[in-house]
Amino acid sequence: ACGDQSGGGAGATRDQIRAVGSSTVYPFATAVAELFVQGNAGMKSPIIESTGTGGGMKLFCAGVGAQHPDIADASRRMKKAEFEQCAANGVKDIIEIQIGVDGLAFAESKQGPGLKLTPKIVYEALAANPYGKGPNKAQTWKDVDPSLPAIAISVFGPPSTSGTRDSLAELILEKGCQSDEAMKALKEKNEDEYKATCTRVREDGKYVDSGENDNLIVQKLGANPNAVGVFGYSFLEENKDTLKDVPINGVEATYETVSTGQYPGARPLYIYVKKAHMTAIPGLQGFLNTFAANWNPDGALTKRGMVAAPEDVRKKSAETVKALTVLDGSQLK
Amino acid sequence: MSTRNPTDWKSEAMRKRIAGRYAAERRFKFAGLFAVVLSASFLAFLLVTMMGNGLRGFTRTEIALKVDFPASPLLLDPKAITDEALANANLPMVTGTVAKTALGDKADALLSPTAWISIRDAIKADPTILSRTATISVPASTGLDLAAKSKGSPEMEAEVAQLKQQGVLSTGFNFSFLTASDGTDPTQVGIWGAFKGSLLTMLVTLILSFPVGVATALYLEEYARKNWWTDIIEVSINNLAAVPSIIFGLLGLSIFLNLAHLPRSAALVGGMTLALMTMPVIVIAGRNAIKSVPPSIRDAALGIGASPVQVVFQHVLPLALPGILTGTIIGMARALGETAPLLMIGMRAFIATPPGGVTDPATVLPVQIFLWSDEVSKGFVEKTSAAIIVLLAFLLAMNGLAIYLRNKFETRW
Amino acid sequence: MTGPAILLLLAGLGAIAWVSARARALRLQTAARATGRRDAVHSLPGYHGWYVALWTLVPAAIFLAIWANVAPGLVTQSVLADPAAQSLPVDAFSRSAILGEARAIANGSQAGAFNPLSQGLVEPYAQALNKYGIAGAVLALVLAFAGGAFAFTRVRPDFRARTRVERLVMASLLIASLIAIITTLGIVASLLWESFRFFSMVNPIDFLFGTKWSPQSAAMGYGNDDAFGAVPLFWGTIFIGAIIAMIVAIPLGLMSAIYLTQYASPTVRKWMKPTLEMLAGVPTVVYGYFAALTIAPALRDFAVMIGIHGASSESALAAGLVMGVMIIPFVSSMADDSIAAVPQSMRDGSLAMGATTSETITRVLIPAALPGVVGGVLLAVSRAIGETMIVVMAAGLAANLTANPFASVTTVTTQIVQLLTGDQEFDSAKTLAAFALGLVLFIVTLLLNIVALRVVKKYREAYD
Amino acid sequence: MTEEQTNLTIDNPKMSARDVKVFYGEKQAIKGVSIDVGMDHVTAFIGPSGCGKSTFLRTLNRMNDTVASARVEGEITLDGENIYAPSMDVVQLRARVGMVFQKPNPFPKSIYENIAYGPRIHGLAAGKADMDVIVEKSLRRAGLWDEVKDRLHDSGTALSGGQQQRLCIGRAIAVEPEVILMDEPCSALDPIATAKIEELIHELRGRYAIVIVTHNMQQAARVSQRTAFFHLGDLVEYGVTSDIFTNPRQERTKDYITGRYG
Amino acid sequence: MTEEQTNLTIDNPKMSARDVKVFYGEKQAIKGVSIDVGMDHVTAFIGPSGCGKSTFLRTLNRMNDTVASARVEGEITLDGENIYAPSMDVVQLRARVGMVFQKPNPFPKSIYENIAYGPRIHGLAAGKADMDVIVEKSLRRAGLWDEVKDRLHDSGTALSGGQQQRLCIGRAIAVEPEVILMDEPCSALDPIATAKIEELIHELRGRYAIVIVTHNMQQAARVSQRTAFFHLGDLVEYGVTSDIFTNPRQERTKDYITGRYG
Ligand SMILES: Nc1ncnc2c1ncn2[C@@H]1O[C@H](COP(=O)(O)OP(=O)(O)OP(=O)(O)O)[C@@H](O)[C@H]1O
Ligand SMILES: Nc1ncnc2c1ncn2[C@@H]1O[C@H](COP(=O)(O)OP(=O)(O)OP(=O)(O)O)[C@@H](O)[C@H]1O
Ligand SMILES: [Mg+2]
Ligand SMILES: [Mg+2]
Ligand SMILES: O=P([O-])([O-])[O-]
Repeated sequence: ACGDQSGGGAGATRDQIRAVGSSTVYPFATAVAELFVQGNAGMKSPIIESTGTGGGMKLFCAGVGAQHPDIADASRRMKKAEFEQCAANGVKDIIEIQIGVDGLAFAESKQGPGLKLTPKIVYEALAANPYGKGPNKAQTWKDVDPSLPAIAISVFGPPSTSGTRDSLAELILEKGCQSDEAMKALKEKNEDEYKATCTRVREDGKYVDSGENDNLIVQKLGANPNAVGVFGYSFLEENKDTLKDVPINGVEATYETVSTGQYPGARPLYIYVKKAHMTAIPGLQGFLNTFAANWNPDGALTKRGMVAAPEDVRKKSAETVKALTVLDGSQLK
Repeated sequence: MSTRNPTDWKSEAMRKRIAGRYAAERRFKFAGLFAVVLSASFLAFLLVTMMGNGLRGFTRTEIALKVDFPASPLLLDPKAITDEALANANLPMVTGTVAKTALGDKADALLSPTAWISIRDAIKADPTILSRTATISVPASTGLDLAAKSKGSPEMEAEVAQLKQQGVLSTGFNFSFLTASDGTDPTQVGIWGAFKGSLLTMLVTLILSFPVGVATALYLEEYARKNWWTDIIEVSINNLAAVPSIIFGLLGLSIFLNLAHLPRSAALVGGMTLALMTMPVIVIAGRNAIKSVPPSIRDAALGIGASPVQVVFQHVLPLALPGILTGTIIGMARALGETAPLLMIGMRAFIATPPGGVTDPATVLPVQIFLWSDEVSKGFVEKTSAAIIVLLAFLLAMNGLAIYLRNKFETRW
Repeated sequence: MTGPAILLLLAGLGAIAWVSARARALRLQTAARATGRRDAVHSLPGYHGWYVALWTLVPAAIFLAIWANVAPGLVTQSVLADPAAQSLPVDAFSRSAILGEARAIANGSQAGAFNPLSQGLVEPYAQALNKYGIAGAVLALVLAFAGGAFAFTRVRPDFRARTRVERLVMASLLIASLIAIITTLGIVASLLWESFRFFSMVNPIDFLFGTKWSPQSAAMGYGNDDAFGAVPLFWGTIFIGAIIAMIVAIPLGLMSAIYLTQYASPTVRKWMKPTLEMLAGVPTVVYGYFAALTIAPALRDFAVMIGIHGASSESALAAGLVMGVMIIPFVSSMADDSIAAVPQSMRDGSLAMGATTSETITRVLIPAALPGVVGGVLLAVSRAIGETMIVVMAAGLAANLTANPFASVTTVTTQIVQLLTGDQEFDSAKTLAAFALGLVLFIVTLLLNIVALRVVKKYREAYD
Repeated sequence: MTEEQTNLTIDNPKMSARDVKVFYGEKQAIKGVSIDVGMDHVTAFIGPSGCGKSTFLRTLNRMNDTVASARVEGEITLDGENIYAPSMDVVQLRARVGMVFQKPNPFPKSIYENIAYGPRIHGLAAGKADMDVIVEKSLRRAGLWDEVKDRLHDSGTALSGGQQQRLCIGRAIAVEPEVILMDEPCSALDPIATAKIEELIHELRGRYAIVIVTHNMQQAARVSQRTAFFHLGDLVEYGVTSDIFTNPRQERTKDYITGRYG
Repeated sequence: MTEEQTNLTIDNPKMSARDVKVFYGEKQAIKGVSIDVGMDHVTAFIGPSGCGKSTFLRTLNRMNDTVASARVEGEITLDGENIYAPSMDVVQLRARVGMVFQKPNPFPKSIYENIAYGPRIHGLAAGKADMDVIVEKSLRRAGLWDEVKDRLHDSGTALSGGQQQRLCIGRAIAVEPEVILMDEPCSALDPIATAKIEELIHELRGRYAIVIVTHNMQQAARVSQRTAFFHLGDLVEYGVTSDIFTNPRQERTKDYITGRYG
């Protein structure tokens, strides 16, 4: 007799698309959502939640049905454990689409000393236990590399709980670590110890966990001219008036270098879609098409500060959208 | 019995002592005044800073764009202007072309990407303009907007100067900020959706937490026998107040979403979760208020044959109401500003349409503020502050009624 | 019949029941009073009205609540029995999506069909909805009538309607107070299982007494040893929330309350009290920015100036100070109310002894108002413990075990939020640690509250 | 009962107490009191300050229930019904056994509302006009009407001490209880007001059972027909007032009423 | 002054009031009273309930300041100093002019702390032992010591009405003020306790100026040497007590003391 919006009955449905996940992909996803509504009169606006990649995966993999999201945004690839969790909950056919690239930028205040870094320097400055030779004693950049000024090391970066921090570890720290041959050997021998040595960040205040708010890091850099900040490339781009780039390996973070992967801190961005929802949720296909129409270099993706993927990747993704090819879990780590 | 003489109040020692007590009294009073002034000046500082940044968020820069409709590549029949026709007319592209003719190659950088919406609305309002040249005010791009209002990039400042010379630039009150919802372009976003979300959420919170909180306080203070059982209830309520809000989010997630299958991101669930969090505050404040009603009042009423329920609802409750309302005010204020538990139940989300009811997806003001504060575009800085001003206005309005009632009920006896 | 209509109808029935029962009671009582025996009449006629109205409404409402949960299932079943349902896909979700759409169209909340299959089901749906809707309405009305009639026959002058109605009031008050218990249990339950899993990975002793908190190590798979020592977090929580913030909030809040109730003119009080209450409502992001960008750098510069080593741009002091400001209203408003409620005769008694106002306040009013003052302080501490945004932005996330207020520390709640909202993994100790932290925090605050309860009981000075 | 006692049987007592003991926590305030209160006469309780008069009075309408530390033993009946029985409706009991407290405790409401409250909750007035009549009559009987008739809507707490006391008397009689317990109703009253209250008591006698606590022997002698003398929690002597005052049987009573005590 | 008045000059008065008017909001409660209070005699204020005795008493140590609606006009001096002068030290004034209120208002503290409160804030005790002496002496003088000596650390609010009243008297005299204002100090007391308080008053006379409000003519006659009769806010007659009671000059006074009033 009463309303039945409780959704408890067998006939639960939803007429809105729901996406959850990465805060990095969020700006692009929202832009796509907006364009989707503009291009499809009568469609309800998709709901994009910013939960972080891991949180999004957890929700995404909880099951198939109206109460579970259709799409997971991710600033890294799905992990094997997550894929298995999905499968366990009946989320079998998952479509993986790479939508673009993000750069992990290093920046300092315009008044800053103009540091020039390499993954090796960053690693030696930030590792908790560089090359497994005992606690990091470097106090200034000069301690790490004599060519650098004697300025106290101070890096504002993502907290250990964030996906962006994983990227920092993977893209920069591990590379710096592997400059040492012994470490490469260690990787083969003892993966755990290798990880600990190569990705663990010092906790003595030189590296400052700064929460998820990148604007705050930008502002803090303004107040601390000698500090270096690590955050999404788009924030560097937007704040060029107060910040300047810290080149890595002599490569500046620019649109081109990130897009081509020449810049070391580039990482791919994905969305994951449940195939089972394609037929049940109105407009889902159209939404994916809108993604595809906007991830080109002149599309909404770049307007929102991200970088378009190389052409071949885009092509492959476009095909996935069309054919709804499902992900083969065995390639995941 | 030994007798003592009257104290010599005029003696030098006594005089000195009293002078000292007066000094202490003055210090104490000054400390009180100082505390009030200091607290108020913190607030004033915050408010002034926010106003400074935020008031600009209520205005926007517009460019008067001359559109020669007959000459434009727009294919629209003035007699059949429907939403669908407008949606299919590819207005964004047409706007781009028109802007290029009017403003030159930099038009893209000068106009908001959503400028075409203004043109669409103009056509909708008066289809006859399709047959002539019309001047339509469209929002400027974020860069231009910033440059026009305060500090922008040098290029944009130059553009501003030039456009001003042409007399096409104007800054006016941004009505769409009060009527629109979340979006991706700072010139186009509005606070209405989040505002409505907060309104609905707070409504649910109030409807649930106030009666339950007051009822609990009454039960514990007036009826429950004082034994271990009431001690347990008391301690667990006090303890609930200390539970981090995100844990209420976890609870809401597992009970309201996973168990009861209520809709995700809905004001209903948000309100219920926040109600759990607000209730202890109301209970604690309420109990204290009830405790401070003198027992002689209860005796008087019981003595003429009032039932315990009548004593409570006709005497104790009215006298305790100011204190209960204080608890409600601070509890609701906290609920209004809360973001963490709402994340767990899906309210930290991009929601571009205002909710129609408590079961529709919604976000709330503090979440909107949080989301905007994390946006890349600098145009969002002033929008964030403007949203904070709206939140404070909401807070004031919400508390206004409670404060009015509190002042009304407050009596000293 | 639609939901609102039936509710309206029931409300109408309730009103009729109230009016007629009240009228009948009044008539009977007038007659009974004439006999002169006082106990011939027990309750006011209004109570009889409520008694009958409640019997009319409550059973029907309970039935409707149950029906609302049962009926959709019945409707769906009868639709599935329809031949048109044979063509539905087997896949459960698509199937329910189509059914849901058909229902939405049938009850008019959606105009057109996205899926062609659902169009065929609209008709059966409309029929089934109608059928069960009417059935529910009829049953509810029957219940309402039956309940009302039963109660109506009991209306007699000496019937104890007031006692019955009050019993219901009492029961609802009791139930309300149980919500707190249920919530508490719910919280414990939602923390317990995951905490248990956490403690099967990490030794509880290490967790409770370890002094190194470094969840990144666990996150990156270098094992759980030496990664989950929660002591620095608890220390940080106490340092920021219970020490620094309270050093700000208690004096400012209490003194403000005292000034406003005892010294300021009523008009000033009327305006200042709500003004200060705004401090509690300013969103924490605002405080966070204020703390991180204005207070923290200033404090660091100050610390460097006076030569303190290890001054960081994220400091416990910055976060604590700003948090203290935020919770001033918790102390000030609750203390204000309690002090204002102390009877005037207590003040008079003290003033007449030649006490100054400040002596009267500190020696008579505050002790008498103690429960309220302590209640406010406890609420304030609770709020401070639960705060995250300010800590993240101004005190950093580094778990240092230090008493240096210029150093960066972090709190339990902050870590819980970071762990729960950051990049989580399903089974890693890192995510589960959030639950364990929550549980331990819960237990610690519980113990503190028990102590506080004892203390207040002991020192309270009850007036009358 | 620890002491030998005058045996005073009353046929058909309105209230009777049997071996009532009251404890405040550990401390025993009433040590086993048995007494009968009838309709036809006013009973006065006298005794030195702190001897338990108020405490005993409060047991008669179960007001001691509201003191957390108080505990009552023994049996008290009203019209033969045990008022401490679980089946007893305490609310109705208190409506039937009205009370005027020792410390005047007006509600922080208007004078009118103070009086009207009782009749309203017991449904004694048929309407506004009826209520006005009740209020006026009660205030008149309490001897307060002339002083407050122009300010019925001022607060009851803004009255003088004696006025508050009379307001509380008016409030108690407004509900027309069967038994009226008055704890020093005239303590704050001048002789004229006192006379009015005594007149009221005379007027009520016969229709109501009345118990009055007083420190004023003359008053006890004037208004009461039975007097009970309490001392240190004991009911030392209970008898016909004239007997007690002229011919007390107990030494302690004699000492007290002749002022030789202490 | 609206009425002709007995002219009673006192040399060297301790306190004197000149044309004092008190208003509660619009309502005038005291209509212009002039009176002198000396050290050598006890002054009694008598008059019907609500006539303004308490109100006037409260003007003498400025306790009316605490009633928001109250407004005082006229001049009152203590040892020749105007107590309403801005330079007046109200704290010292109230310490010098002690007060016992009509409704007992013990602090919600222990009995001991109730008494010790005043001496402590005024620094009258040299130490714990000294304080114990003061507490005992004050309680003894108030006639309460024997009843409470075993429970000095129980709450003052858990006393009987009369005990509370004596506690408040003890509290007031513990600071040894120069003037003592007592508003019906014996209203809740039995004859024996009353006698003790009256004894106390006798004992204090000469060294302290004492004003006592009472409804008990006998008491006024017993303890006072000067009597002031108030009526409807007027000071109708002020004179030597024996004169007033035997030979009142005003018709109203006569009516009142002979009980023929009203
Ligand atoms: N706070 C107040 N506000 C308004 N009117 C008041 C207030 N206090 C007393 N009054 C009025 O002032 C008049 C004098 O009151 P006051 O208390 O002085 O009388 P009193 O002589 O002490 O009487 P009693 O013997 O009954 O105590 C009375 O009419 C009383 O109602
Ligand atoms: N709430 C209480 N808690 C503990 N003891 C109490 C309480 N109330 C009264 N008493 C004690 O019980 C005894 C009897 O008190 P009660 O009030 O009955 O005396 P009373 O005869 O009315 O005296 P009074 O004439 O002074 O009013 C006294 O010793 C008193 O101190
Ligand atoms: Mg008594
Ligand atoms: Mg008086
Ligand atoms: O939100 P993330 O992109 O850091 O997972």
